[in-house]
Amino acid sequence: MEAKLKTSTLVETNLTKGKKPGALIRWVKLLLQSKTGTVGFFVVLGVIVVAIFADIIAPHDPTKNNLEAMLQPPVWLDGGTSTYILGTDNLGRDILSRIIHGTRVSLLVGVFSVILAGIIGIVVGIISGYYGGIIDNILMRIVDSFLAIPSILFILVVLAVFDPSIFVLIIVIGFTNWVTYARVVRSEVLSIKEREFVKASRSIGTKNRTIMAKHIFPNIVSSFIVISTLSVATTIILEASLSFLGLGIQPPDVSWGGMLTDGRNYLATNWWLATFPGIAITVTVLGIIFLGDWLRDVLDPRIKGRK
Amino acid sequence: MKKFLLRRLLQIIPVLFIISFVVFVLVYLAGDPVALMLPEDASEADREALREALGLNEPFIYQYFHFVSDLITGNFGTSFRYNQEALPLVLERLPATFELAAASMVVAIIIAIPLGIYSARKRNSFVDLFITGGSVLGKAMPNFWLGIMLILILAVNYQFFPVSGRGTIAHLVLPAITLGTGIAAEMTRLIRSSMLEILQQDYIRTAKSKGVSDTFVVYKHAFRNSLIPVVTITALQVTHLVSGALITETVFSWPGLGQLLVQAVNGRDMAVVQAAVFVIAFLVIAINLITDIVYRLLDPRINYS
Amino acid sequence: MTVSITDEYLLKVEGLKKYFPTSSSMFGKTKNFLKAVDGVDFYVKKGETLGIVGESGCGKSTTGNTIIRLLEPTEGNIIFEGKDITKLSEREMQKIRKDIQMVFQDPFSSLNPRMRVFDIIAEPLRTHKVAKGKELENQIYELMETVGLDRSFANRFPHEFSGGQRQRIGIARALALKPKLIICDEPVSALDVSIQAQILNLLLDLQKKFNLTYIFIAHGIPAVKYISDRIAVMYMGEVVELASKEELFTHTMHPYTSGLISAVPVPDPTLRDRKNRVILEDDLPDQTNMPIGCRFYSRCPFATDRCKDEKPEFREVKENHFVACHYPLH
Amino acid sequence: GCSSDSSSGDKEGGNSEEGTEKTTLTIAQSADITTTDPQNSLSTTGDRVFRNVFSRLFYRDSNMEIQQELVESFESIDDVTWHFTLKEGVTFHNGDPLTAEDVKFSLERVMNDQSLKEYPYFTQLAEVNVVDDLTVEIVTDGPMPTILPLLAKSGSDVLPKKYFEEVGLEEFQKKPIGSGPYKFVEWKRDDRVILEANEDYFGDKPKWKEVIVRAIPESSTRVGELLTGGVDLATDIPPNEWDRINNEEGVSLATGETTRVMLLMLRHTEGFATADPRVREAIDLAINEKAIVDSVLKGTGVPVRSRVPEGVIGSNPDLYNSYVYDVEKAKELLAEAGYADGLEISFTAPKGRYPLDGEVAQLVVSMLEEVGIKANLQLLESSAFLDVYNSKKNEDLIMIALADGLFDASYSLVHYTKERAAGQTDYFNEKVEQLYHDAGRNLNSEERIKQYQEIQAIVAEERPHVFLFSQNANYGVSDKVNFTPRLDEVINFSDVTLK
Amino acid sequence: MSGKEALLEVKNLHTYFFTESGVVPSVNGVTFSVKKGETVGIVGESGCGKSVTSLSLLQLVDESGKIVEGEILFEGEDLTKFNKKQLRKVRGNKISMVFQEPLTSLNPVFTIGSQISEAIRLHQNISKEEAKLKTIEMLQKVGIPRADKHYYSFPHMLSGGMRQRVMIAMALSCRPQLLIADEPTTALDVTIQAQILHLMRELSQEYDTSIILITHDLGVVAEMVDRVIVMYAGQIVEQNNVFEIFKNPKHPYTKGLLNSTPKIHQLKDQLESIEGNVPNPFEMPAGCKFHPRCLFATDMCRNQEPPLFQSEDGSEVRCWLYEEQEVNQV
Ligand SMILES: Nc1ncnc2c1ncn2[C@@H]1O[C@H](COP(=O)(O)OP(=O)(O)OP(=O)(O)O)[C@@H](O)[C@H]1O
Ligand SMILES: Nc1ncnc2c1ncn2[C@@H]1O[C@H](COP(=O)(O)OP(=O)(O)OP(=O)(O)O)[C@@H](O)[C@H]1O
Ligand SMILES: [Mg+2]
Ligand SMILES: [Mg+2]
Repeated sequence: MEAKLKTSTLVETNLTKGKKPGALIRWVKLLLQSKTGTVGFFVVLGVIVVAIFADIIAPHDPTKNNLEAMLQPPVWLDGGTSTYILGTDNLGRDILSRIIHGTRVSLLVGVFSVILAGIIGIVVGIISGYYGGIIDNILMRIVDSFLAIPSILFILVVLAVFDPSIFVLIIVIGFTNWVTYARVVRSEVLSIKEREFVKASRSIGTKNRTIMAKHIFPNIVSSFIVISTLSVATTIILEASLSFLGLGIQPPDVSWGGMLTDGRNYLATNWWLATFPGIAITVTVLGIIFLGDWLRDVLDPRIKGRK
Repeated sequence: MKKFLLRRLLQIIPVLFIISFVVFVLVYLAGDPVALMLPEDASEADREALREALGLNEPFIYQYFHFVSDLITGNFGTSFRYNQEALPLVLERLPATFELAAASMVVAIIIAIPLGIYSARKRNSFVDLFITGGSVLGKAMPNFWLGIMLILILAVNYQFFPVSGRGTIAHLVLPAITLGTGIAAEMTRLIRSSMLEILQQDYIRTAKSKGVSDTFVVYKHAFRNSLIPVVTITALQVTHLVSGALITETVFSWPGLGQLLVQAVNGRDMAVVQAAVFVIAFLVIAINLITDIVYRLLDPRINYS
Repeated sequence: MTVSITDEYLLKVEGLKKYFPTSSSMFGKTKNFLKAVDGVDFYVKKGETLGIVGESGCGKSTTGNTIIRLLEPTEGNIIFEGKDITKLSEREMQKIRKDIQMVFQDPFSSLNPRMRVFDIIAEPLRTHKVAKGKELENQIYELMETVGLDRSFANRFPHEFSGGQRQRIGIARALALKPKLIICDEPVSALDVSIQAQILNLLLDLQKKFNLTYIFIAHGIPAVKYISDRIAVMYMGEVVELASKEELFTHTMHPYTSGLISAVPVPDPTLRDRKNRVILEDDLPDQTNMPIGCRFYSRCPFATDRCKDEKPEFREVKENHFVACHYPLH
Repeated sequence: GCSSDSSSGDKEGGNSEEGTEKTTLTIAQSADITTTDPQNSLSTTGDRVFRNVFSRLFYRDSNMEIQQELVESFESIDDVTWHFTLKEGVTFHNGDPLTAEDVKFSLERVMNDQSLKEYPYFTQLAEVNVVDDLTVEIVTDGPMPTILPLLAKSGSDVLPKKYFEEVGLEEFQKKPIGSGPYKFVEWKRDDRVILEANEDYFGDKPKWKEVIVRAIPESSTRVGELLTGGVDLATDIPPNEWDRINNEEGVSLATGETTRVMLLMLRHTEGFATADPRVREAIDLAINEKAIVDSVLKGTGVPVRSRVPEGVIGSNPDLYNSYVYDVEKAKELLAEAGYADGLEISFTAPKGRYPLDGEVAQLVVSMLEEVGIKANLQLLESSAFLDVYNSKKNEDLIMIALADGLFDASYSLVHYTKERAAGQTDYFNEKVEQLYHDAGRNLNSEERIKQYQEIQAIVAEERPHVFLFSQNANYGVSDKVNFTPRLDEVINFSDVTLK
Repeated sequence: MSGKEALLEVKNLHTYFFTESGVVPSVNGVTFSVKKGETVGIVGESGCGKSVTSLSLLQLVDESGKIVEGEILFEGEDLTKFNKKQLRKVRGNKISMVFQEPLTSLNPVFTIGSQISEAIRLHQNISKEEAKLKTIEMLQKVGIPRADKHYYSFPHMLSGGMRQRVMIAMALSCRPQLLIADEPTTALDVTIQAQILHLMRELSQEYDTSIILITHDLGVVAEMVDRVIVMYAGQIVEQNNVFEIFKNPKHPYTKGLLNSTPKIHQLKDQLESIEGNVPNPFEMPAGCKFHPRCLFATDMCRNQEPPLFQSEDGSEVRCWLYEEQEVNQV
């Protein structure tokens, strides 16, 4: 028996063969495997770069009007000039520069409101799912209530009171959208807390707070990332809708939604006013959704496990 | 089932209570409606008189208490704008919005089910990519933009459909497409992923091993199962439908709840906002309850006792 | 590996019960309970292995989880090293937790997929502040080698391992605090036979090396028989028979045990037509509404009216051979 | 839904190209009426409906001259007492005769019920007495030069006393009854108001069998309806839609002036930069009103230097169609005032309340920037804007458009009195105060006009308000009908005629 | 071996999966046959290609899996050449399958009755009523009590054993010539397993159905089958009659499997495990695929893949150790 035991505890090495590639290279590989993922990644990267360097990239001051050059068509149409590549709007402002600057608002509002909503949602979701019982009951009734009020209504009423600045938009969208996260996170937590590694940790005597932070949280992060990317996309569109109702970002700040809204009245005659910001929104949202879909695929342990 | 229903019904009470509080705080924050009720040239004294008459000078708690006790007696207050009780104003709009919502759902279902299923069956094919791209596009287009484009092209240029208003079935087409497209986009993606999941289940293999044809496997064995998540999530989207209706109705001057709400919010006609939020919340809760029951019918595994 | 009688009990379980409420009516009057564990008595001596077998759902895991207070017992005493731990506060319990560790069934779900092997094994050491820094590192590498894992694996994630390797990680984690008792809840059920043997042998090896005491839970009798000194057979929340391994297999007393044993397929085709096989019907009573008499009544080939009406007592029929049956077979 | 029955009428109303004589007029407005109570509405959209359903003692013709409507003859007994004799044989839509009792009831209602929106305009009336069936006596609280304009103004509509008292307000709102050329049929909120011809109307026979007034808030949709023949007349066409209308056969654009003037209010309050007259002048000089009108408004507007536009009693022709613009001088003035290195001020403006208001505000900002004034623009949605305005939270600059409902300068110029300006512009000028007070009780209309004109001249120099332009109203009109806009923006349906 | 004709002949079957990370050769040249009335067992560790082999027979592998080479002759006709319609006629009718997970293999939203009668109606031109009667008859046959009531039960209302009986009823409802059972009892308790195996044996005798029984439990094999096929890494490594295999295993892998199986009928036993793990499909060793785990590996094994040596008695083994002794090579 002694001999047998020796061999049975032999170090297993067949997995050590071939050193694992670095994390970065692995992610690049995973990314390149998916066409849509690659497209999404580069679109999002591009949008972020544009947002950061808007001041450098934009050829004109986005708020500077030029009454001599009102409603100029894009460069490739009759009457267009290369000064205004994508044409000008009804105040003679450069559409390209406005789109470039609008990237900032759209991303800021999209990303930060999602982060805010995510933080609240994750905390509530984890607590509710992990402790269950009366705490869960109370929190879920609050969530139910919020879910029953269309969030746009909520946002409308709040924006009617506070000026719709970027900051206010982020706060109000964040504070209304957390419920979705809370729901999703809670249901994930319910299944994760039954997994044996949580039991294992409890059996050691780990504190609840530590379990939530070290075992539960990391395991919901990936599904959070997936829904949050989608949410960023939805928020960009939401900002446009709010602009339509007169409650989006107000000039002189430039947002895609605002451009789209102001330009809608010119769709029949000067189509470029609304079309280019529309394309910017669509491409960005598409990019984000593609990236999200890809993330869902690569972050899903089932799918990863299968390979 | 009885117990389940009873429990769900009891849960509605605290939910409505929380909603009442949230709504009241919102309305309270929204501040003074008096400014909007009087002309630009009205004097401060006129405004003060009106404020007093409306009881807006009372303290918060007192106002909230009043609000709740009024609610319990079914009194949602009087619309400043219409000078009329708020609740009938809201209820009067429900048929129009229902009509639009139902038609949009039909549009969405007509688009989403075949596309979603096809896309799942031909996963990663060119057509699948195309459908996925299309559904993302459908999601990325703001409702008002799509609505205006539809009017420009289908109503003004080609005159296939009337431009706006409510009336015949023809009037319903464009708004329903506008509102339905976004839902369809979401639903297509949902059906696709849910079908993909289901098509990998063991019982699909069992059905195939019995000699069931592929089409039958998809439509009989897989589809019904894939509907379960679709129904639940679609029910959760009811509030999104309301949001969409808000905009679509404005574009098409559809005399529904959405338009009423937009104008009530813009005009700070808070009694109407309150009544509408309550009615919508109530509907959402009711729809979710119905969904749970449908869910149970679709999925016999769930036992609510 | 026999244990002398004079060895003290490490663990003694008396009348342990764990009920799960299944439905609470609106006004809290009538409550239904699922009696997952319903009055279990046994003891475990230092250095021995107590096997617990039984069909799925008979309460094996619940018993294990209750001993380590993952579940609060409904009733009964759990005496560990002479101290009743059912009454301890969470803080006092913390000390005991160091001495009792668990190895879980599912090698896939018992390791946090987002944690590296190093951190998984380090968790108990960190929680109980046993070691830090370099010392912690050394201890972990040592543990990994003990269970047959190369230390170069420390930075990997669980999904990069095979089932057998993952189970080794789980064992390393359980060993980290040098516990006195390890509860193994079906540690080999999810593994292939060849890997099963690796793990069983590893457990035996470790037991020798560290003088460990095991409670080994499984529904597969062969594995339990291989590793255990004494075996408890559970049925519907109760222990129906408890004896040393040799005794249990040579002088099976409870009809359930004999049914269980004879149901195990024998890897020897020459024995396939062996006689006196008992095939038990799967006519199980409702677990929330147990019969008053013997719970095995409905499936027992030897049942009488007495079995139906009178609950058999769990008694020591022979020295160190306990059984709960009115008509023991031997 | 309960929708199908209403549709048929609409279709025919809009597109009656089927050869039969067109008998339905369809009008699209940018907003719905909010009530059917003519005394509780101040909106132009409401007025357009009420004007055709109710009648008043007087009315304004298309030249804004006051004419007798229900009144056969009238005389002024003394400074404060008036007698009006009503026309004979006038009936309400329900057949009841219209008598002095109805006039008394209607005027007393609006004089006494504070909750009515028209109430503030009627505070000068002291008593209404019935002399006989067809004679009413009105007593004012002092000499009242504006009594006839008031009786021709919205809110003076005569309601049927008997019917109103019988059914009560609630019922009355569901089925309002007047004595105008059109009878109320149905109101579907946020959709349409349907009226039909009143064959028993005491004046000229109504021209249309049916009139439908639709509410279409989205301007491109409104234009779409016009282009496809869904409506015959669409109001509030913003300049950006003009090309669409001009490029299309069968529709054209009609532009008319209004009394609405877009202006900036400047704080005179101590501590604000705008308290310095040089800064105020610099602001006025920095803004090229003409350029704004010509560019964004495409010429539909008139630069003005007064709040009282042409066509309103008391207007000052010197200040109409005039503006000051001198960037260099503005810079000098700023330098003099000590702002050579630039000046930062706050600027509140509405967005979506008036046509292209947001754009105008942004232009103003960039023009101010030219002279070194950095205006921090706060564009607010309509109600938030009104909140700031009404609660007097406006700081240096606030932009607003104000109209004159009475067609009398007294209505507008009250803003320059101490009491009214308090907290808003904090403007005060002894002379203006005196002139305004005198004019208010002056029954000599020529002298009165002089007084008002003088006020305007002073204001144009002292600039509590910097005026931008008087707005035009733009209508899209189908070629099937003739339509001429009026200064008061009201539409008499019978004035719209078939071509 | 009996002289009965072969019902199924699988020749040089290769099934590969074309995944994003590369081609997985899950079944790599498998050749075997099943005679009428014969029960053939396929054993091997997890992932060795047992399920893929069986799914390939009816072409039920996932979309990404393709039969890249080989013939599957059933009653002399090559199933790989069949079009979809022809295949459907065979599926469930002439060849039917029972899967491992009885819960997930039944559609949760349809009653068990409708699922069985669907199978019957697909292949027999009978009315709904008749199909229902037949279904109830089948349910009775597999020992479901109150079959007419349970006709309307949903899968989740039944216990695991009952569900597996339903699966068997469904599979046998059209009296197939061949039943493929992929680990039909792995998810069940031993007591239930005994019942199910017993049932399968009885029914196959009654209907004269051939069975391919896939399992990793050597005990089950020993109890049930006539002939055993041992698979490793997508290939057959040994094939022989059941008595021979247990008495005299040839391939080191087979020996290893036997030695690592705990035996309940011997009081004292020792387990020997096979070291290491099943190779990763992307890192298949050169030469004999088993050599890294083989105690007898030579240089030859490391470099050259052994063919399947066939001996006179019909047994086959893929190992260089038997080179000299063998007569034929396949
Ligand atoms: N948290 C719980 N709530 C309610 N019932 C439970 C809970 N945990 C276990 N049970 C029930 O208690 C009974 C015993 O469960 P337990 O997990 O102890 O069985 P087991 O013998 O370990 O079975 P297995 O072999 O399947 O692991 C089962 O009927 C189970 O459904
Ligand atoms: N859909 C698939 N895509 C890619 N690879 C697959 C797929 N299905 C199976 N495989 C691979 O084929 C190989 C054989 O799998 P198979 O399911 O036949 O194993 P098995 O012997 O039945 O194992 P088990 O005992 O676990 O059922 C495995 O390596 C598996 O990873
Ligand atoms: Mg268990
Ligand atoms: Mg398998």
